[in-house]
Amino acid sequence: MSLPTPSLAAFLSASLRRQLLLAYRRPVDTINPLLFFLLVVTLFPLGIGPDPAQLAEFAPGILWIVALLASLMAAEGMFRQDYEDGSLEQLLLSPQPLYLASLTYSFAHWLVTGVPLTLLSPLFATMLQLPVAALPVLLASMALGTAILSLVGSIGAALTVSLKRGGMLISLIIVPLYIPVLIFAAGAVRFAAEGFDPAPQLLLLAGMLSLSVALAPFAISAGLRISVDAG
Amino acid sequence: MSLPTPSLAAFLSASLRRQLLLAYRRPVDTINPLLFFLLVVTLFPLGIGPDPAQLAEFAPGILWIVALLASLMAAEGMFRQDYEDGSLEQLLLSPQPLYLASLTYSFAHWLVTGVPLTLLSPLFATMLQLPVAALPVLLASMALGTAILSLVGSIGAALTVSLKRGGMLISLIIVPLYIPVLIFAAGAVRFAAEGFDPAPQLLLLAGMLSLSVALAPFAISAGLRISVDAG
Amino acid sequence: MWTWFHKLGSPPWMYRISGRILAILLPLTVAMLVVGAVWGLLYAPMDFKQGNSFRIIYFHVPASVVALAGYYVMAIAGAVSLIWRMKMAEVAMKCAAPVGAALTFLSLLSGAIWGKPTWGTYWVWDARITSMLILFFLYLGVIVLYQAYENKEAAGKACAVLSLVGMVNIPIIYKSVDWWYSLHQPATIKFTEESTMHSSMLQPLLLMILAFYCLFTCALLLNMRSELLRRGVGTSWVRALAVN
Amino acid sequence: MLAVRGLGLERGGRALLAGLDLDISSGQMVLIEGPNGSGKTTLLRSLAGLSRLGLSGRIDAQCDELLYLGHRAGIKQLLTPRENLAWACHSQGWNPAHIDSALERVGLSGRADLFCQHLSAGQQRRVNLARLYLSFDAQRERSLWLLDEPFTAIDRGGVAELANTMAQQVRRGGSVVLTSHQDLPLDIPLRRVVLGGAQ
Amino acid sequence: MLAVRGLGLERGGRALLAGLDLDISSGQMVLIEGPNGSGKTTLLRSLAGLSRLGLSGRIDAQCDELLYLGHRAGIKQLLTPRENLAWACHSQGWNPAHIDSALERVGLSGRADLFCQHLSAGQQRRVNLARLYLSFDAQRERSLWLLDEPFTAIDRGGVAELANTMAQQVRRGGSVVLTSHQDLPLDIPLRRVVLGGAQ
Ligand code: HEM
Ligand SMILES: Nc1ncnc2c1ncn2[C@@H]1O[C@H](COP(=O)(O)OP(=O)(O)OP(=O)(O)O)[C@@H](O)[C@H]1O
Ligand SMILES: Nc1ncnc2c1ncn2[C@@H]1O[C@H](COP(=O)(O)OP(=O)(O)OP(=O)(O)O)[C@@H](O)[C@H]1O
Ligand SMILES: [Mg+2]
Ligand SMILES: [Mg+2]
Repeated sequence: MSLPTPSLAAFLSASLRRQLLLAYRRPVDTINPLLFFLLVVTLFPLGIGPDPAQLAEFAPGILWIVALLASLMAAEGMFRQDYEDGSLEQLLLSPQPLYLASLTYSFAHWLVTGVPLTLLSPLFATMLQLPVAALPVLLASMALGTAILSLVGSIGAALTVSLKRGGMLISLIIVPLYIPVLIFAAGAVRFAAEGFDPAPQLLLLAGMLSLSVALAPFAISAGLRISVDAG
Repeated sequence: MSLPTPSLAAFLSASLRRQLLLAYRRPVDTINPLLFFLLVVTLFPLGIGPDPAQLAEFAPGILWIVALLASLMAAEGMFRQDYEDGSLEQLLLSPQPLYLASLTYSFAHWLVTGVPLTLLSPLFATMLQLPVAALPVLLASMALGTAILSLVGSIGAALTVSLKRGGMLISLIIVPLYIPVLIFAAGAVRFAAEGFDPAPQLLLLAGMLSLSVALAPFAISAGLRISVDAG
Repeated sequence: MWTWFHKLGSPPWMYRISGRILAILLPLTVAMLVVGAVWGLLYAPMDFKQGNSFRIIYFHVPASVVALAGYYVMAIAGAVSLIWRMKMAEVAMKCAAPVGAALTFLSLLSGAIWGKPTWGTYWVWDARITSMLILFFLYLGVIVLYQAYENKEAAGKACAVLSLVGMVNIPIIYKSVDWWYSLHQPATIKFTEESTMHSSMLQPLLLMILAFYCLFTCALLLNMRSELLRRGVGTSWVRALAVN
Repeated sequence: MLAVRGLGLERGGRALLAGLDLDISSGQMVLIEGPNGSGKTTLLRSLAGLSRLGLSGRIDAQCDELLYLGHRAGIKQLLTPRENLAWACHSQGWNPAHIDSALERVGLSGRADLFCQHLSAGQQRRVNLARLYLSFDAQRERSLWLLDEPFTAIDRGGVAELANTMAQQVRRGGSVVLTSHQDLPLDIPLRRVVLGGAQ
Repeated sequence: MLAVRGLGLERGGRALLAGLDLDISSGQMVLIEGPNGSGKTTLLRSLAGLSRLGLSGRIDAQCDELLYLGHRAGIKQLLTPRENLAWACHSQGWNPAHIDSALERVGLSGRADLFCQHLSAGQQRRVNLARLYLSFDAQRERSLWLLDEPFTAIDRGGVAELANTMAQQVRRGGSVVLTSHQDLPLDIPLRRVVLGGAQ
């Protein structure tokens, strides 16, 4: 079946714009992860006691765990709407390459959840007494890490979207895959906080990012095809 | 408009059975909060380091924060299906008292998420090196706390179910209601772990529970009416 | 080559061959397990510092080692089923998951039991322990996803994708966990890593590891046979089996 | 059975309909007509008491039973047709003993124990329509049916059968208010309410 | 344009249809008939290549454009009709300049900038149907339309208009495969494929 492929670039930018527009029309999706982040960061002192020294020591870990959960929650509903209203069917039928289309989904998801998290993380970090010296590294690790999380999260979302109320099954699928990100990212921040050189971990993160940019879309498109077929 | 009310008890038990049956048809929904709990409990040592002494100290806070998140995630989709497939309309139209009907929703939700969490919490607690002495109190606080979370969560779910956009306002309203639960429950466990008497906090929780059992259903039914009307 | 590949894809053939293999392998496995267990539990010398509690190693270590190998078996089967659309590979993948998960659980359990006498606690967050736990999650993910899908054909494909993704990640996960563990030199007792075990302790251990590999194979084949029957209900060859 | 006085509906600042007076006495069948977007669904939903937003005027329903079937099927994908109807019986106080015959009449006896998610579009609608038979068998005085495009996705046989049931309901002294874009194979007097094309 | 050989579909262990041969050459209009649950939707979805599960036999589609409109509307509630169609244009490579006229023809020019969540059932279907006009205006050779109950929730005027468009598409050398439970007001030869009642 041979179909003429219309301008790819135009399609990709349009699809990106569409996702961002939808996110803008539904700000709750953007705000909730931040809100959630804020909430949990405030819960921690309540939960584990307010001693600044302790908080400072665990700030990197806590920040990253919460970031991970936030983007996990955001990932869950990523394709749900498009699946239920049939947009996904139309996407699969369109002559455009699904590989790139699914990449735009992850990218939009990152712009809408990852970037705000990254930008606000210094605020949360100071709430947790993270030394100021570590903030640049925190920002870098957040930017890289959340991008990976978005890509990996999309895989889980694509595989589970057709399951009626598949719900948090996604967490089981992708949290294990998140773990390396958590370890290296939190490690980088900790190193920075303790005055060591975090470059190696950041490089590792960059490597993992490029790996997932290259491979994740295959898994995502496969997952989407299966889901639409099974639905 | 006067309608004959058929046997109320039969209706309530039927409605409860229905919810449990649905949960049973989707075992994932029941397992997921547990797996989520297990996963996140795993994330903490990875984030903040494996030292048992530290973990033991933070165990109460961590356990309760995660329990809160788990039931938060589970609450989110509580009425979604019923709203989208129109069951909610039919419920509002039926001559049965909505107050009690909505109570069954929260109760079923607690049975499906809260109870399993409570029962397994000792396992997670030992993984986090919580002293064995504190386990009974942990169980008690879990049983009480998750019930409150289910009720409060239902309010949020009922108010937000129809919102295709907006809704962050609601999460802002609901989240603060969770915090007291967290403080008292985690406090009780910590007291028990450190050998103090946790009775006061547990009593407070019991009080909060009876209060929400009495009041929450009003908010829930009101929320459901508004949502169906707006939809 | 292709004819062979084709054969491999046909349920009746597979059913017959697996039957033959099991006829030999199953008794062998049992024998090795018994010998290894008796040897290890009764005759191998006692560990000077851990006493008899160390003998659990004869189940713990084999379980741990084979559990990891099991995941690769599953993932590769999944890859084959995706690339060559081969039903048999999908069956293998589906059936490998529970077996591997069981072994992982055995490793966790035996380790935890072992932990009590050695570290005085059931659980510590050691690198190997943690990565084992994560492996357990990876297995669970595949199993639960398969159950969650109504349509088992779709379930197979989805799980194949998932297990592939997992396979790419396992090395990264293990490396990261090791690094994490070395980062916080924890106050806990560490594994006596490159264990200087006396050969009289080592030999039964090696035997048990071999036995567990065979055990995995047997369990996998048995599982596959029942699955093949379940799927083949109503087909001629299954009816033929039912007759005689 | 239903008395509407000076009913006005507005959506998004635009008036969908204004000053509508409507009396539906028992034994009447009312067809609400109008092009897409003329406000049929909105009207039916407000008659059912489901939507009060942007509503002015008065609606008095004097009935022992009010049954509304809307665009949303109102059935659970993870329950079987039988289970779905059992639930309906409990919430409406119908007799569960009639479920089998109802399924029989909508031609789903063969699918009674299949999850609804596996049913075809029309079969799902039919599960929903089975409520009509249950309500009919309940023999309630003054029962009012509000049906929003009941024939959607139903095949010809089904449509005839369904229209026939409505006719019986009307003969028995109940009343039916329905919307439809198809013309119905009916042998009984039909009162038409035409809504202006707000389109 | 479309060649089907020995197509078999099975669902839940039961065969929906078996050994179906079907050749659709350009300029043909094919109506797939059958009672509820006879497998029309499943067939259409597999022709579109959306469902491969439980499928046996071969399907070759030789077309420059394949358009499938199913039970799911495929429009975003939070986008306006215009935005929805703009997206469709990009993904299908149609000319966005034609959007206005398409909206005009489905009678939504007045609603072009309203969120689709506020549209009535029929209006939402119409947004979806506007794709047909866009595809028509794209003037593609060998374009194949697969329409699953396109008349659902559409008022009489809309039905006539729509049928007319299909006729044009066929005259122009495209082809249409559709399912419907209503009889269509068509003046062109219609090929019927009847699926046995798996019900
Ligand atoms: C990748 C997974 C694992 C492998 C390859 C593994 C391997 C081993 C080996 C080779 C030993 C013997 C060390 C010695 O010579 O004493 C050992 C000991 C032990 N393992 Fe594991 N193990 C694994 C997972 C676990 C888990 C999950 C636990 C606990 C839940 C655990 C708990 C123990 C304990 C308590 C000992 C004895 C203490 C010691 O000898 O230091 N292991 N393990
Ligand atoms: N927020 C809003 N702003 C503007 N118009 C609105 C809004 N909400 C609803 N409408 C209009 O109100 C009407 C709703 O009508 P309704 O759904 O009752 O139509 P209907 O007669 O049921 O149509 P159909 O035959 O398609 O079902 C539509 O024309 C819709 O455009
Ligand atoms: N898992 C399953 N088990 C049993 N039967 C199934 C399963 N999945 C689908 N079916 C059957 O397959 C058929 C699906 O048919 P399909 O949706 O194509 O019908 P249709 O011709 O489109 O009907 P309609 O006219 O109502 O749209 C239904 O009869 C349904 O009961
Ligand atoms: Mg309507
Ligand atoms: Mg259909």
